[in-house]
Amino acid sequence: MDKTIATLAEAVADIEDNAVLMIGGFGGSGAPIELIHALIDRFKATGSPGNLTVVNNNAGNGQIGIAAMIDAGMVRKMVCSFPRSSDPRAFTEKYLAGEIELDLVPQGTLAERIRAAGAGIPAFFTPTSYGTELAEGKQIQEFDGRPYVLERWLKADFAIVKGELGDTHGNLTYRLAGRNFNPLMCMAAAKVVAQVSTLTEPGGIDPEQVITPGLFVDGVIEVPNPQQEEALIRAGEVYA
Amino acid sequence: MDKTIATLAEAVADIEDNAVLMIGGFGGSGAPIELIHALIDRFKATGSPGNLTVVNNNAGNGQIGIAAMIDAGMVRKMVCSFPRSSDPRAFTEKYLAGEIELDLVPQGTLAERIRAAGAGIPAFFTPTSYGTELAEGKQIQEFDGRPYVLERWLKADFAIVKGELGDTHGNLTYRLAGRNFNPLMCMAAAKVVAQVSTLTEPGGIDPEQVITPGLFVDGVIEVPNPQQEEALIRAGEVYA
Amino acid sequence: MSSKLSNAQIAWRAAQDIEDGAYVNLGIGFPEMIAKFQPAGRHITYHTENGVLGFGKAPPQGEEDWDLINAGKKAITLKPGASFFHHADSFAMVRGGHLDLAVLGAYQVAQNGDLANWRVGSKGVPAVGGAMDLVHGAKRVAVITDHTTKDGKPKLVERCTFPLTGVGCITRVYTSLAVVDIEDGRFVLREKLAGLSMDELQSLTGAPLHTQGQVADLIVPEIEQ
Amino acid sequence: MSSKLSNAQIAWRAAQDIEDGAYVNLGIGFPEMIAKFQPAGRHITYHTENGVLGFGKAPPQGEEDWDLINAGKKAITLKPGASFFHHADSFAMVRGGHLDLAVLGAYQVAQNGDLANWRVGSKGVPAVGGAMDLVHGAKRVAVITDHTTKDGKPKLVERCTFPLTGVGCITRVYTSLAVVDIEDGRFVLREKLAGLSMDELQSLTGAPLHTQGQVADLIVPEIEQ
Repeated sequence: MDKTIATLAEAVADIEDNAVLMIGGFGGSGAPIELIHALIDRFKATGSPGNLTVVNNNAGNGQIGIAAMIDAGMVRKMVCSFPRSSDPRAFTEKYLAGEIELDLVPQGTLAERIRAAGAGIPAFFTPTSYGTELAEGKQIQEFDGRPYVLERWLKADFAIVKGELGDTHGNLTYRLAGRNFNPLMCMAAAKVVAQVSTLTEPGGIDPEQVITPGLFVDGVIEVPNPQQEEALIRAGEVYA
Repeated sequence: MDKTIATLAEAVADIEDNAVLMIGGFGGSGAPIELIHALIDRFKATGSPGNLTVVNNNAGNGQIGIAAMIDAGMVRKMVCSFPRSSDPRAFTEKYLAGEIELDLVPQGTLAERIRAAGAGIPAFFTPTSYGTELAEGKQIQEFDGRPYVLERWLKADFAIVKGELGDTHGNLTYRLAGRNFNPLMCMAAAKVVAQVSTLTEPGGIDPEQVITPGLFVDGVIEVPNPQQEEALIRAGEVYA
Repeated sequence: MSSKLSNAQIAWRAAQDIEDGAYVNLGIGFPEMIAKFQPAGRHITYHTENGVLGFGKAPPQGEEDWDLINAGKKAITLKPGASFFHHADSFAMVRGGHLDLAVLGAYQVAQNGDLANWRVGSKGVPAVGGAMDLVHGAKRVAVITDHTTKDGKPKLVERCTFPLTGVGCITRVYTSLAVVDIEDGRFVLREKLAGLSMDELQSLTGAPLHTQGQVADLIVPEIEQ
Repeated sequence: MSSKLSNAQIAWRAAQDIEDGAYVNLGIGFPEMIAKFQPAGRHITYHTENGVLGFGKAPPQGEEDWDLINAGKKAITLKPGASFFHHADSFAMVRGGHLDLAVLGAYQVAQNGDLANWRVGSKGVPAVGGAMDLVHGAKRVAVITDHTTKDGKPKLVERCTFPLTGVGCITRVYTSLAVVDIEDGRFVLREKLAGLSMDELQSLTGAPLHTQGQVADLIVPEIEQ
């Protein structure tokens, strides 16, 4: 029952070619930068995993993290709400060259689709995007006289997330606004690996303060003093 | 912005005849017994609010709480998953006499319908109850070759809930398994009043440990050392 | 029928199949007994619908905290690594396929996997609780039950006649006489009591029992009640 | 046109309508400026899509914690009574009608309340963020915008020609020249700059401006940029 993973390389070893990969974080807040970079290392060493579909709110910034994955050529498609935050050069270049696909999803719909996948809800109705081009081709139904759009769950093969405190059973807390998509992605992926700043024994987290219960998490690796993606970008770091 | 309510009588003063009233708790765990009894006091003194539709997992036990509401004749209909826990005499008598209605909802569907109401999701598909009499007349749709039942959100006019720690902005935590339906009902009701064991100033709860953010809560009243419903029932208490 | 397993022995047998590391929901009543027989050396995490993961035994009498209960409203204790969550998250775990196993009781189980366990007729007060949710989502959904009703009628049947809890949801049944899998719309006998002939067992079963290879003896220890 | 309000003045005007105790989401960019002009004595709680309620000003430069940001990825601080939650809960607040007000920018607003604010054509990389969610659910959804585009074309129009963000969702527009409500598929003028005639304003507006009773002067203070 000990879910501890010893090395970053092991933590990302099971992500396969063509996988749908959820990556937690919103911009640089709560982004599992060490896990992402370990995955890039693996790709550079072995050519795998390639052809990934990556789910994240954004599409990478600067020259680290998801942007570095895109630059490395690992990503076939991004599923996101906002691929245009500060310095999205990596995605923009490939997108305009037709070398990467984009599945653009409104942010609240993205969150709810991920939660639905985790909650066994195959589809739900939302007012969001009704009457817009993002609802084209989707089933519309009225409730109480108002039209809604049917949206499907969004599942992943694998998720990598960033927690703050974790225990060896996989229970997680998050730091400040670093929570964002992380708890949802833990629910929606077939396999979930979390990096945490501090790893404790079971009992080290107050049961009332657990945000992600361990049953959603398959592996946990301690990364003390993790790097903060936004801080790296502002420092002009390049991961290549 | 101070949501403090001074007296139990004030806390339940705005619940109207014919209202849909959500009452937090699962059995006696997390049940806002003082608010319920204040509501019974008001009904006995004024004849109002009557004809209530009460949403709770159960239908009252013993001779206190929701059971005492039913005995008092305030409840027209129960929406619940399990009206048959220990000593459900009050509900059973009126149900078999045709004096109270029952809307029986599977427990997970009940929870999800309440959350959906709070989340602006008018309807969702679930596998639960497919092929059973509880799905009769409901819309069925297949996703990925599997049939699902369409369920609607469940809203309320008012919710009364029990928290552990609260602040004057309405932020709440819960005690142990007393959490259950309480946070969901806070999301789904037009007006929400919470009783809490301890009321603090804003800042008295760590922002990472807030379970129900204050925007879901309209009023909060401190009830120090609250009674525990299950303990009262086991002691044979009667509220009449 | 010479003998049959006690409830405790059925629960013991079901407990042997729960793998180390599993997340399990045991239905209210008889299925709860399974936790008593958890094999040594296995770490199993129990989920209860009202929002607790990782609970342990009942506390000593007089030390109950009635805010710390399971779905059967019984007082529980916590194990290290436990967590609390609200009801929607709790049923997300159930419906979302995050439990390895759910075990329920049954009035009837049909050879197509249908389960009837929530009401036997239209009289009285109906109550469903979380049963209709639990039969969906868990990776394996099993039943433990006496092989027949008190008056000797089969509980394993061709088609359920009582109101259904779920359709095609059960994959294994542990009874007082046998262990039966449900595969491709058929009952497949895996184990039976050694002293019981195939004919005897079939006569107590409401639908054909198929076999695939060896039928093992259903062997359980004596358990004091 | 003799003069128009600066962005700060438009934001100031919008801020005056936010009632004490309100929960408000201010869109990324121009709408964020509204928080600067919150009238004294009112307690307003700001929500940001990435899971924070009750945030305050940006921290001093050099004291940023980049795990504590708003939806625009700007560093923020917390006020007493703040809370964190995940993205699904955050958009439950939005979609579920729990915000009193959402304010967004606009490329175009139509007289039927349609909003276009997320893309102007099919070129470049499209990005939508939370805008399509924010236009649904908040009790009031308002727009702040220059009255016309940089080249003088109306932004208040009969029908949006740019791709829609939402249908029939906007109820009030604060512009550099006027305050306009949207009621029953019509623009209803509430306030206009004192030096501006009805004819001038109408000529800068792409759909008929209706009046109901008095049109007040749009009066704002001088604000240093």
